[in-house]
Amino acid sequence: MLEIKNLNVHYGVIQALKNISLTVNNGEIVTLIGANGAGKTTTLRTISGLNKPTSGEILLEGKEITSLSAPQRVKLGISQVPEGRRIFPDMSVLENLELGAFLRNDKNNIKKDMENIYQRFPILSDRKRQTAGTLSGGEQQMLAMGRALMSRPRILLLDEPSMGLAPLLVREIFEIIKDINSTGTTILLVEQNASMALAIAHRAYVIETGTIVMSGTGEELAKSDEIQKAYLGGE
Amino acid sequence: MKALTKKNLLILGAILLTFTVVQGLISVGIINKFYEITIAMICINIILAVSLNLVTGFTGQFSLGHAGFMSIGAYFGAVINLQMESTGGFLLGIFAGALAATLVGILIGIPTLRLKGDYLAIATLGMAEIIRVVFLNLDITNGAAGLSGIPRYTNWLWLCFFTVATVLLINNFIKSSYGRACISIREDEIAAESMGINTTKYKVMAFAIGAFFAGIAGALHSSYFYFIRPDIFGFLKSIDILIIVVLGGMGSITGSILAAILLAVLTTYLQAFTAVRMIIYALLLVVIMIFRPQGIMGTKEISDLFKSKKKDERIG
Amino acid sequence: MKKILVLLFTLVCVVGLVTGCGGGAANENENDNGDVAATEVKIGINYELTGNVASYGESSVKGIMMAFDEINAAGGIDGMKIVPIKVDNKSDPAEATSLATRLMTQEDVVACLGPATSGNYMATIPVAMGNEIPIISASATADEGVTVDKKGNVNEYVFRLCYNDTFQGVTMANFAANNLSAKNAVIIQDKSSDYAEGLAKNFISTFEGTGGTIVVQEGYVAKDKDFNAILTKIKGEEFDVIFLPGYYQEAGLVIKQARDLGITAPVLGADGFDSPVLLELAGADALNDVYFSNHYSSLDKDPKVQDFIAAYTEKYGVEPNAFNALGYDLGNYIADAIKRAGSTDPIAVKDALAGTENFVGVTGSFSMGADHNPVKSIVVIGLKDGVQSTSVKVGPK
Amino acid sequence: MEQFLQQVVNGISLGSIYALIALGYTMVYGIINLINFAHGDVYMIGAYIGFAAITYAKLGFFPALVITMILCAILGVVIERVAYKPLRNSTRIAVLITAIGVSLLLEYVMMFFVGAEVRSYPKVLSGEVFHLVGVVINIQQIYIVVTAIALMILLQFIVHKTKIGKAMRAVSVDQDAAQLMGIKVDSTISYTFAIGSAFAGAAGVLVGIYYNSIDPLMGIMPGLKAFIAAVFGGIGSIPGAMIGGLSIGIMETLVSGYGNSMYRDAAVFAFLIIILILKPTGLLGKNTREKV
Amino acid sequence: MPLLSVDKLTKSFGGLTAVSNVTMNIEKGELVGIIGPNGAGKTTLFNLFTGVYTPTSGSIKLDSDGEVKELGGLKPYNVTKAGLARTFQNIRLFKDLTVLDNVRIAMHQNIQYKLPSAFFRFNKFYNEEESLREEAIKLLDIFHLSHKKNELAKNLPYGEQRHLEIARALATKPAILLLDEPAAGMNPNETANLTETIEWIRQEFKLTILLIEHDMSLVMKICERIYVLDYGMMIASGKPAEIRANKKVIEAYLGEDVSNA
Repeated sequence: MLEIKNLNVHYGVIQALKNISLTVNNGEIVTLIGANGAGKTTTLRTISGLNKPTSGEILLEGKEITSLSAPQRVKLGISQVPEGRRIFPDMSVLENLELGAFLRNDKNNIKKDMENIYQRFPILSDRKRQTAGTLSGGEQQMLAMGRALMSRPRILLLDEPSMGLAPLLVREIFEIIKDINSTGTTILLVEQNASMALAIAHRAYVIETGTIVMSGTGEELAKSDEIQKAYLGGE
Repeated sequence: MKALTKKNLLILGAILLTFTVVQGLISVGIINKFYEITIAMICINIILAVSLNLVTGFTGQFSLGHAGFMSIGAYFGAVINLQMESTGGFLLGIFAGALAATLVGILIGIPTLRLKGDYLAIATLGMAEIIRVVFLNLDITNGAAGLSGIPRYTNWLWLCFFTVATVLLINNFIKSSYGRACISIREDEIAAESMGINTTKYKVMAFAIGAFFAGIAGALHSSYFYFIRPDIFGFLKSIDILIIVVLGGMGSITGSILAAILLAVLTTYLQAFTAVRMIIYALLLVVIMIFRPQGIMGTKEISDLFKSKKKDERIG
Repeated sequence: MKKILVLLFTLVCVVGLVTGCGGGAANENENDNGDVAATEVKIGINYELTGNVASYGESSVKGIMMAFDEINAAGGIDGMKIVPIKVDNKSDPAEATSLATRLMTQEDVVACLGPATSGNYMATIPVAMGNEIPIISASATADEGVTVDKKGNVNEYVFRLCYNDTFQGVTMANFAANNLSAKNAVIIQDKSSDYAEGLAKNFISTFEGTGGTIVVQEGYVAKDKDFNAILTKIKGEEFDVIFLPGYYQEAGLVIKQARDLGITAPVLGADGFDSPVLLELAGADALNDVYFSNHYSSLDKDPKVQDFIAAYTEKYGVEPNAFNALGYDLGNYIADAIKRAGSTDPIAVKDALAGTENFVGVTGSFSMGADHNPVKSIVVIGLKDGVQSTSVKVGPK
Repeated sequence: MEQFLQQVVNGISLGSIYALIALGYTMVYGIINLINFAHGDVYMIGAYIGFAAITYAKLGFFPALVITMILCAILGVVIERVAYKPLRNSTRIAVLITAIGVSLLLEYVMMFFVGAEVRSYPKVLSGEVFHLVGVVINIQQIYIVVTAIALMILLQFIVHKTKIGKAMRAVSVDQDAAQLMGIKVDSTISYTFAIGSAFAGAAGVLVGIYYNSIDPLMGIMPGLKAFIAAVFGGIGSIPGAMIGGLSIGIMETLVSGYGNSMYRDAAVFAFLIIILILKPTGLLGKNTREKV
Repeated sequence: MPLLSVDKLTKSFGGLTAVSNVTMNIEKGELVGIIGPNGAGKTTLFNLFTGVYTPTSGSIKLDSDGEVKELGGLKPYNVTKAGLARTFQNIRLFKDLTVLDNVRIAMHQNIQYKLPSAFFRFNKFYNEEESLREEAIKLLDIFHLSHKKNELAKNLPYGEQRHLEIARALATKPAILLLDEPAAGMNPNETANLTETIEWIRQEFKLTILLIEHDMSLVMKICERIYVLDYGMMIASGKPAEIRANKKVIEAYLGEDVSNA
């Protein structure tokens, strides 16, 4: 579904991504794990069009989208839940969700989707009229995900959904991710909570200082020594 | 004496040479009175631009009120000069003006420099406007009618002296540890504070030094152009100075000097196109900013250009 | 790519502007030829064409150019064409100094006209004195520091065609006290203008001398549009007359807003009122009981006045104001002086200017006084429904 | 008391105009953090467009107002596209200087074409005067206040109820996140300029009619005051701009009416500085904290 | 008394409590790590220590040679003067300045010459600037950066930027060094290198070091003690081995599933 070939990204003179290639197949959950600053977020931002690559290709269902703008990519079905959630704090929950459907004109379906989102995240339904900035961290994460789903994405890019959340909430969020995936949405998940991410991912890539150093199924990687060492500090 | 390095002697020589050559050309009349005025404008603008550059370009504090400090110097200079028509009075006026401007700079700086970016800009603009309104309503400044008949003591000797002094002193300051502290505020205020730098103190210091030299420029101005009134130090004047700084490159002293010269030459040339000169000037401003937003020199100095060239050659 | 478009666009604009409007400049260069000096006479025009007081400069220059065009069309001054060299001092005194120097040292002008406002004019006085080239202004009215320096010496090369602020201020104060029997006056003055400042000062001292009282003194600055606040404030006071030293741009609005608020007291002003724009701004209804001092009245049956008004209206499509008329006289006056001097030597011209006797102009006939101020009479004009209905002539001091 | 009420009426009329101009400032600043110095000049151009529409095309008040708003909107978009967009990634000071350049350009192009002389406005509204408990109210004042309020309500509607309004709000908070919603940042910025400029144009026409006097440099001071109003109200906040505009208007009349009119501008600036020092983000502005 | 004692420190922004009731003690010479998931309040804690934020309640006391100083609420530059220096999570070098200037700026607080010397370049100025320069280069040498002293900081590779930031912090002559994710963005080699450097400077400068880190290999290897923060609260503290075995920690930070696996 999504294919990235030899992607290079620079910030000024610093090269953030070095020849990254990865694929996400239809219906999969693929996770990209790595330390802070390894280039996970940059990868996602380049896929969604917020960063421009120096070289390389991004293909969506075989179609080259490298030169498209971020809004055009949204239209094609790429939706990103950015790191730190980035909800619009001064707007109400409802308005945030409406913005998620910004490019859509099918009013009835939007309404239906909104109902679905409220079902999936009942708390959002209760807080419909509240300004989003007053929500708790977990609620904001749910709102950000709901908002992204409002564009009816074919592939959902999630950037550190567990960040700053209490363990209980993290588990809940991961359940929701699994659930979203089960209804047919492909997911590319960036996480530093490697164990949780590997547990739900079909496949995984490990990124280190801008380079993919390992890939495999979630289970394989979870058991690998390197991962244990890097993330759990085992000797 | 470490001050007597070869480099410094060279600079001193160059200054003396420039002074003598220009003085010679003036006395034999090759530089006529009109070009003399252009030179005076250039010198005054250099002082203004370099001093504003210290505040805006090096310390990163966006000020739109430089003309306010200039007007303080101008009025102190004029009032004293009108009372004491002598070179002594002239010099006294300059230093009184510069000190008064410094004092006002400190008074204004302490509360307003807590503001950042555009807010600071608008606050400094407001301060300059308040200064202007005060001058407009004072008796000693003769209100809107302004002060006329100010004796002209400003000449090439003094212009050269004060311009060179301004450039050298500000350059010395910037290249000292104090100057580096100021620059670090521009680069990253939070990091600077974490490195033990009292940012408020250095912002006010830069502001006060900038005001001091702007005061000198103002006093030189009033003693050269015979006549001052409050509205010539309005916010458009502040913007004129800012334009020189930005055009030359924020954080480049040689850039400010070059831009001051360039703009003076440009306005002199444009004087022939009476009807459209402001239009052309405005267009040029927009175009230059679109094509070279960092100004002529960026943050580089002329000496840097030579250095980097040499390095390139070595690599090649 | 976009940047290149912007650049091209700009280039086209600049080239267009320079070629389209730089015609004057090109001619100037052609005329720089020294040999042809005998057939032409260069006169500097140093006025405020941009900046705060551009409208006064622009108006003056229109009048001057009209005079020069007429003279050149009639064959010039003794066969010499007048070549005006027009520069814009941006309403900035330093720029005025610089340009005066440029005109006198680079362009070799015989004399310089302008600037229009006293401050800018004063800034050029040392230049004229230093270069021994006469300067004349038709509208620099400041009492001190213009034609006579602070020590009381006459500035040899400095002249003006208008009376100073004292004359107008005193005249209007007397008019208020004698003709309108006013006891209490309110002053609303343009605080940003030296002209208004001078008028106010003289009005106050004379009016108080007649036993009158100044009830309130309010100020505004040029380009203000809203005077309701100060008018509302003075509405609550007892007064017989409002003295409004300033220019028509604001005076028109002050009068309109005053009348709208129900203030009916007579309004007095000076020659700064004289412009058709005053009527446009204030409206005919508001312009009753408005009196101002001026150089001439359009009621004047003198054919010179009527011809000028007709010719000016034809040339520029609008009726002339005081600046236009003074500019016109200024153009004719300098031409007359050069003719009488019989030479383009600035010193000879200066002497001719100083020796002027009974020059007949639109703005009145005058002789040049020993202090280089014109000796001429003043007219106090009364408006009824916006139209000049009365005029009282007051002789020179 | 009557006098005070009268002063308040005067202040509200003046303040409505500041508020209309301030709205454009606040919107543009909110979205791209630019003090659009040319905004005051768009207001001036608006006054001239209205002048032309009424004088030469013989239009009435409302058609002239609408045409002015449309043309000013276009002007605003052109300014943004030509002068500001190429500088999207430059330093703020470079953009600011560009804005000053555009401002000078508009002023002097106008001066070149129409001259520096003030012009009086053709009469399209009667100057009839009401007396209400001793307070004099001009019909034109009513028009100004009503038009201003109507436009502000319209703006509130646009910003809160329409798609483009939501896009504007989203872009002003977080450009990246807005893009992820499928919002085109560039066109949203253009819309913002269009709306802000249209409002400035409307203010220009209203001023022309009310004060009956326009000139090419008329935009400088009101532009500055309106910016102060925007900062005072909390830049980026639409209700803030309205409150700021009205406050500055009323404050000016009160300083003139009860203090010294010569210190009116100084008082406004002093007040602004005090507000900035006490509450750096203005009355309704939000605090943004730099991440460390 | 410990060198740094933190007592019931709390910081809330609006309704959100970012750091809640944190108490910790750092002895002189210790190397202590603070771990916890992203958003757990670690950086906020550093910002409280260094004066960027003012505590809502609680105290931070520094014992400098028997003299106890309250750091809470001090301005950052006063905290630095008191002897705390830091690096930043997302590198905050003076990017457009040279490597040398970055270090020299940090040395400014110890400068002796006065303003007139700066303006007129009296001998004092030359002497002191010379020794300042030498000292700065000596420091850069330690980090193998002296050959790049005239490069702009932004042109250094990432790893060297991290090193430079530490060098800059050391230039303020601190008693305690706070490192905010020093290994972020480094590859294992670089991280290993950094680990050695940290150990070495600790010996060489007799420093007390407090570090936030995600890279467990680094934390577990060099830290003598570890505090674990979650949701703004301190949930555990102890030796690396203890932490690794702590159930709460595993649950919050390492993830439950893996610990079961």
